[in-house]
Amino acid sequence: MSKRKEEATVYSQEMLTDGIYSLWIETSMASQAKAGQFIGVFTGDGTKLLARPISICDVKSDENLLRMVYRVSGGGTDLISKLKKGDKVSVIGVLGNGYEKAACGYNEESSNCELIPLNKSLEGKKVIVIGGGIGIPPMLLAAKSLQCEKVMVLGYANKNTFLKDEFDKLGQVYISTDDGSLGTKGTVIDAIKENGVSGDVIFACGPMPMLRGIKAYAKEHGMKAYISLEERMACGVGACLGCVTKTVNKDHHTHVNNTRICVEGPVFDSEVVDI
Amino acid sequence: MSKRKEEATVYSQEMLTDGIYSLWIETSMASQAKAGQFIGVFTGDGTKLLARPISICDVKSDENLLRMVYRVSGGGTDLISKLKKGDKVSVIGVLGNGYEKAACGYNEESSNCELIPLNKSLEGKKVIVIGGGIGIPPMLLAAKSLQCEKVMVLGYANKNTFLKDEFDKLGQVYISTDDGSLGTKGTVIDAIKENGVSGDVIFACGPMPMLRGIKAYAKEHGMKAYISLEERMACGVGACLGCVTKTVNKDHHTHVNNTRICVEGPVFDSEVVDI
Amino acid sequence: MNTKVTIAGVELKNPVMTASGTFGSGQEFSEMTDLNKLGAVVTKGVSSVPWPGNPTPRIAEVYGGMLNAIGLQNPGIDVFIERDIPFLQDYSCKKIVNVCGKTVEEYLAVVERLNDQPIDMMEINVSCPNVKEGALAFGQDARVLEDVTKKIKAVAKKPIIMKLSPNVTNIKEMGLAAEAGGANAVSLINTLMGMKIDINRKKFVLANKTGGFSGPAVKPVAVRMVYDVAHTVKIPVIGMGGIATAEDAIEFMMAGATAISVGTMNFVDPETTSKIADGIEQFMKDKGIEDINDIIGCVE
Amino acid sequence: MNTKVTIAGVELKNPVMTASGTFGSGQEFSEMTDLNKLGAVVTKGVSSVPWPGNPTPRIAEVYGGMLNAIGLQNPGIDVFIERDIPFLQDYSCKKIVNVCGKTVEEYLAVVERLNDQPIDMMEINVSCPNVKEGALAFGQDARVLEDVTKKIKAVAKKPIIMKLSPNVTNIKEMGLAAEAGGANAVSLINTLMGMKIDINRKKFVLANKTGGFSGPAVKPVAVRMVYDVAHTVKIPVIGMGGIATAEDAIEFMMAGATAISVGTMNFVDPETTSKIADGIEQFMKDKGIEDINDIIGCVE
Ligand SMILES: Cc1cc2nc3c(=O)[nH]c(=O)nc-3n(C[C@H](O)[C@H](O)[C@H](O)COP(=O)(O)OP(=O)(O)OC[C@H]3O[C@@H](n4cnc5c(N)ncnc54)[C@H](O)[C@@H]3O)c2cc1C
Ligand SMILES: Cc1cc2nc3c(=O)[nH]c(=O)nc-3n(C[C@H](O)[C@H](O)[C@H](O)COP(=O)(O)OP(=O)(O)OC[C@H]3O[C@@H](n4cnc5c(N)ncnc54)[C@H](O)[C@@H]3O)c2cc1C
Ligand SMILES: Cc1cc2nc3c(=O)[nH]c(=O)nc-3n(C[C@H](O)[C@H](O)[C@H](O)COP(=O)(O)O)c2cc1C
Ligand SMILES: Cc1cc2nc3c(=O)[nH]c(=O)nc-3n(C[C@H](O)[C@H](O)[C@H](O)COP(=O)(O)O)c2cc1C
Ligand code: FES
Ligand code: FES
Repeated sequence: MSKRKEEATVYSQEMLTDGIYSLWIETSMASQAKAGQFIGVFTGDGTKLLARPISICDVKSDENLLRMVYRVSGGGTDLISKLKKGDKVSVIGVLGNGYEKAACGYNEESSNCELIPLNKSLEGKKVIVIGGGIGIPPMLLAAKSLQCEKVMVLGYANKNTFLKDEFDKLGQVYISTDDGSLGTKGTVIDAIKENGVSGDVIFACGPMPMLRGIKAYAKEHGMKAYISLEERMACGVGACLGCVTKTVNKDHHTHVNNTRICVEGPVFDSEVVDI
Repeated sequence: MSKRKEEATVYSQEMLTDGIYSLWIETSMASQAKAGQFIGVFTGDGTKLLARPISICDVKSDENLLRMVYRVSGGGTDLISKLKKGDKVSVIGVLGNGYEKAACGYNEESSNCELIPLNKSLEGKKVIVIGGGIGIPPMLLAAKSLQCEKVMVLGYANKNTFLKDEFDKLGQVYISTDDGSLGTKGTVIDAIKENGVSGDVIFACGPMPMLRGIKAYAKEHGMKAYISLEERMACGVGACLGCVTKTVNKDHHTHVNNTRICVEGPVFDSEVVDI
Repeated sequence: MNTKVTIAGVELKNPVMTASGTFGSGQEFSEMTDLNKLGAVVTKGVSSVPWPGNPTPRIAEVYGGMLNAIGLQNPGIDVFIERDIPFLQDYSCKKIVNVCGKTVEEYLAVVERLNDQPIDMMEINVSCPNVKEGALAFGQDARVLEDVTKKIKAVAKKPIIMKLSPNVTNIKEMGLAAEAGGANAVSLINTLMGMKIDINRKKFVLANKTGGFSGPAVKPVAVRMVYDVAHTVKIPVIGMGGIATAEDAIEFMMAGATAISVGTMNFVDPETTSKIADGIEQFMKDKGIEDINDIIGCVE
Repeated sequence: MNTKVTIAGVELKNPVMTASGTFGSGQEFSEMTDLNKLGAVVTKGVSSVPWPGNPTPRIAEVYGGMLNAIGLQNPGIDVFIERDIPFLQDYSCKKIVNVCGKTVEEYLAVVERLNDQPIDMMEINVSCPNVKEGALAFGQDARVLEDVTKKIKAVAKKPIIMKLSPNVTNIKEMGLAAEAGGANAVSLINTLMGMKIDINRKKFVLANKTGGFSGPAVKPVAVRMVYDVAHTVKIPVIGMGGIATAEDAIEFMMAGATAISVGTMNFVDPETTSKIADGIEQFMKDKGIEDINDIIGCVE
């Protein structure tokens, strides 16, 4: 499971909907990648030096293929969106803990528990898989990885959805849209309520307000929620302390209630973080 | 004759000999370009912002084609050497005076004489066209432009010559090489002496020691020599005063015996500059 | 939509200016970009007598920018008045003349000559890192700066902009000193002191060893200093240092600059200034901003 | 061929070190690059008690570099001694611990705790622009710097490197002050103060408003300062600021640095340091340089 920087090869790139791209790359990292982990993608431009953290959306381990789905939101992702089949792209990874480690409380450095395989720890449970906006992509691999019962709730801005077909194949999908043009008008929580969705555990990724809502919802319903956070990153490997999030208790690294999203996260037990 | 920045299209690129490239670009500047003038070539890399001054080696005005022959000597020329047919490349030009203006003493700003067409002013004269090293390329267009009698003397490092065939088509060519592997062993001056080359006017471009030698030779033989100088440039259009060379008399711009190579040059009457 | 800004009573049609020393006297770039689209042209520094400048090489390229050690080569105030000022009269942009000197007397001599010329303001360069005497020394000591400013203001009949050096511990202090001396505005940043070594030849790339560092690479330092000064003094601040795009220009204005100057990027794209002027208007349109003055210092 | 350099009696197998704060305690990068190839690892700054650092966002990317406003988050000297120092014992590189504090007493407390630890040197950070008290203030006033250095030297049992801030008018003066205070070496540059504004949100990108600017973009400033200090003081100088390649490292050494540190570029390529170590050897081979010490300060 060692991290490394590697030159990957672009396998394919396509635009899914306006400004949202799907990029498959060939990399030896594919076989290690787990749902909820991410990689750092370099732009190759000397004026934009830092890696762009992008979640792993899907993998085909046997073909060494790894997929990212991302939104062009600035100069770096714009450059990445110009990559074509056969182009080289430098990536660093695999980064972060992923849902599996988060869900069993495993922590790479403190190692205060053993890593329990995700599907073992979730046996007999039902997971609500929630994605909002550009937080939807990592939930695809999460949903695919789950062998237990699951239901998916996806929140889009409007009816220009992406990846929806692929989620549909995995089970029941409920949709919310900000403008009501598809599914429930409102948030993913609104969709959960409207459709009477229930479950034992939540896996989620999305914008901060959504995650706050999920944290509150999980608490109210006595559920566990594992949520994936974002922060600006420099190193991606825990060295720069750029990417911290506040924690309820002392973090094990610095003991100051500030834990690193790139190493101890990005997926956290919602009760652990103070968001 | 206005200067401008333009996006040109690469028409062809080939390596002539180790590290020396020939690049044809399609640009509207081609029809204005005169022997001894140069253009600024941008790298397209935000970490290498300044234009690389490269002499015009040849033109095909009717096809809007302009040719540069250059040596990869650093990061910028290395990037330029990677350009392929159809690629876009930003250029600024046409820059500098060229042999024609220099030879008639014409000066864009002071305009203290009228621009006499080169071949009119040289009627009945014989020109020794001298190029040394990477100073050889601009002499091709110079030689081609001359309708009067001419003889060419080219100095290479060794027998790995470039452009020699093309010069051969234009008249008598004498060669010198540093290592003696072809032609006269030594400098272009050695080749001139060895071959008893004579003429009325010298047109030259090459490294500073060669130009100093030519200046001395011309003085000794009572000849006029027009030599092309190099200096680091930022603007290329006379605004930054980065690229000056010392002059014997007060220069017309600043009145301090420092004239701008990018505007008043790069071609100077060897008696005017204090090199 | 209003894009006009006012500095010391001088109204600029837009906040886009050229940075001294990068645009000649305006003439050199006039065939490549439309001077009438500019808020103001700031000319190359002019001294009381012609200055030859430094030996070459004077230019070095660095990552995302450049070093220069021109050393203020200029034809002196006589030629400047005779040749360069008349040229600019044909254009509607404001005219700001940058003044340099080795002694206070030299500054004063130039300022007096410029007093009755058809120009709008004078910018005093007390911050050039490329000349041994005067210049930078005046700009690195707050008391000296205040004193020079006072003496210049005592003779100047046009608004005075003091151009500050970034090579100081405390830029706020320098802004306050210029203000205390009576400056009508300050401009910053001049170049950072930099060096480049050619490792293959074991030699400095610049004959002068050190040079002034400018270009996109310096922008974060410049924005910080413009913010610091603009939030300290009451006089207008003119911001510069690495501006390449309308977004950069707006960043400086949000940091507190009333106007901005483009330097190094003129060399990379002669139309940078006019693209920035257009880009600012587009930004205002997109965001529904009616008056450009609402942008100035609006960062929270 | 000799690539060893010596600083204050400590022999480094090569001049390549990591810059404090960019390499954690060494552990974070240890699976990505071989610590045994390094001359020394310099750890993240450590204070007497745990520090939480600044609010997020703490990172902003800028043209050719980055801004950081970490604010020296660190677990304090207790955890550091218990966890981080032991980790490094398995490696043959030298160990340099970077020390930070808000008061002189806090620095002294950490230095005393480190005195009997298996480390080689201490680097004193008096130049961090991201904490309000102490730190930078100590590094921007020559008299204060000399005084702090003296007090630290009075208790330190390991060689002391004073890390200088580039945010000063006169870097030579600061080098001399550290030397006068008894420092065994100086290192520079720490980060330049910078700022970035998100113009769409009219907000500072960093929660702390300003941040420390580092990366390739700052190199010309760093080389100039290293040259100035190395040609002023007699103690060794450790150079850093934007180093990305072996050529950059050699440039700093030619300017006068005895050793060099790589900071920001570790984030861009974790193997930067080891590539630099190899690249320096290659350069020496190509140029027939027998002893790396012949490169130090050789620029003419
Ligand atoms: C763990 C993690 C996983 C992510 N997964 C995805 C994903 O699967 N798909 C997707 O579209 N986006 C994802 N993001 C967000 C993505 O990293 C940013 O959109 C991207 O970095 C923006 O880069 P840019 O150059 O286009 O924008 P710019 O604004 O030009 O970037 C400037 C700098 O800010 C950083 N930055 C800007 N926005 C963000 C952000 N939201 N989060 C972190 N850094 C940011 C950039 O990395 C860069 O360093 C993820 C972020 C994190 C932290
Ligand atoms: C008027 C003129 C005409 C020229 N014509 C030719 C030509 O036809 N063919 C050719 O091969 N070369 C020519 N040169 C030299 C050419 O400009 C440089 O080799 C080139 O700029 C090097 O760029 P680089 O990025 O590869 O090198 P780097 O060393 O990485 O460049 C760094 C900086 O230094 C400048 N620089 C480096 N060497 C020179 C130099 N010798 N002259 C001026 N600037 C330099 C670069 O432009 C750049 O700004 C000419 C130079 C001038 C002034
Ligand atoms: C080649 C060059 C020459 C300069 N000459 C002057 C000058 O004469 N007077 C002056 O006040 N500033 C001079 N400067 C500084 C610029 O006006 C400006 O302050 C600085 O370059 C920062 O802006 P930039 O990053 O946009 O270039 C010069 C800069 C360059 C690059
Ligand atoms: C994220 C980050 C954290 C840093 N933390 C420290 C620190 O704790 N102590 C310190 O002395 N310098 C710190 N620095 C400064 C670096 O050690 C170095 O001086 C500076 O970054 C310049 O080198 P570079 O351009 O190679 O990054 C930090 C720099 C960065 C980028
Ligand atoms: S990005 Fe550096 S610690 Fe997380
Ligand atoms: S390159 Fe600017 S004056 Fe010649």
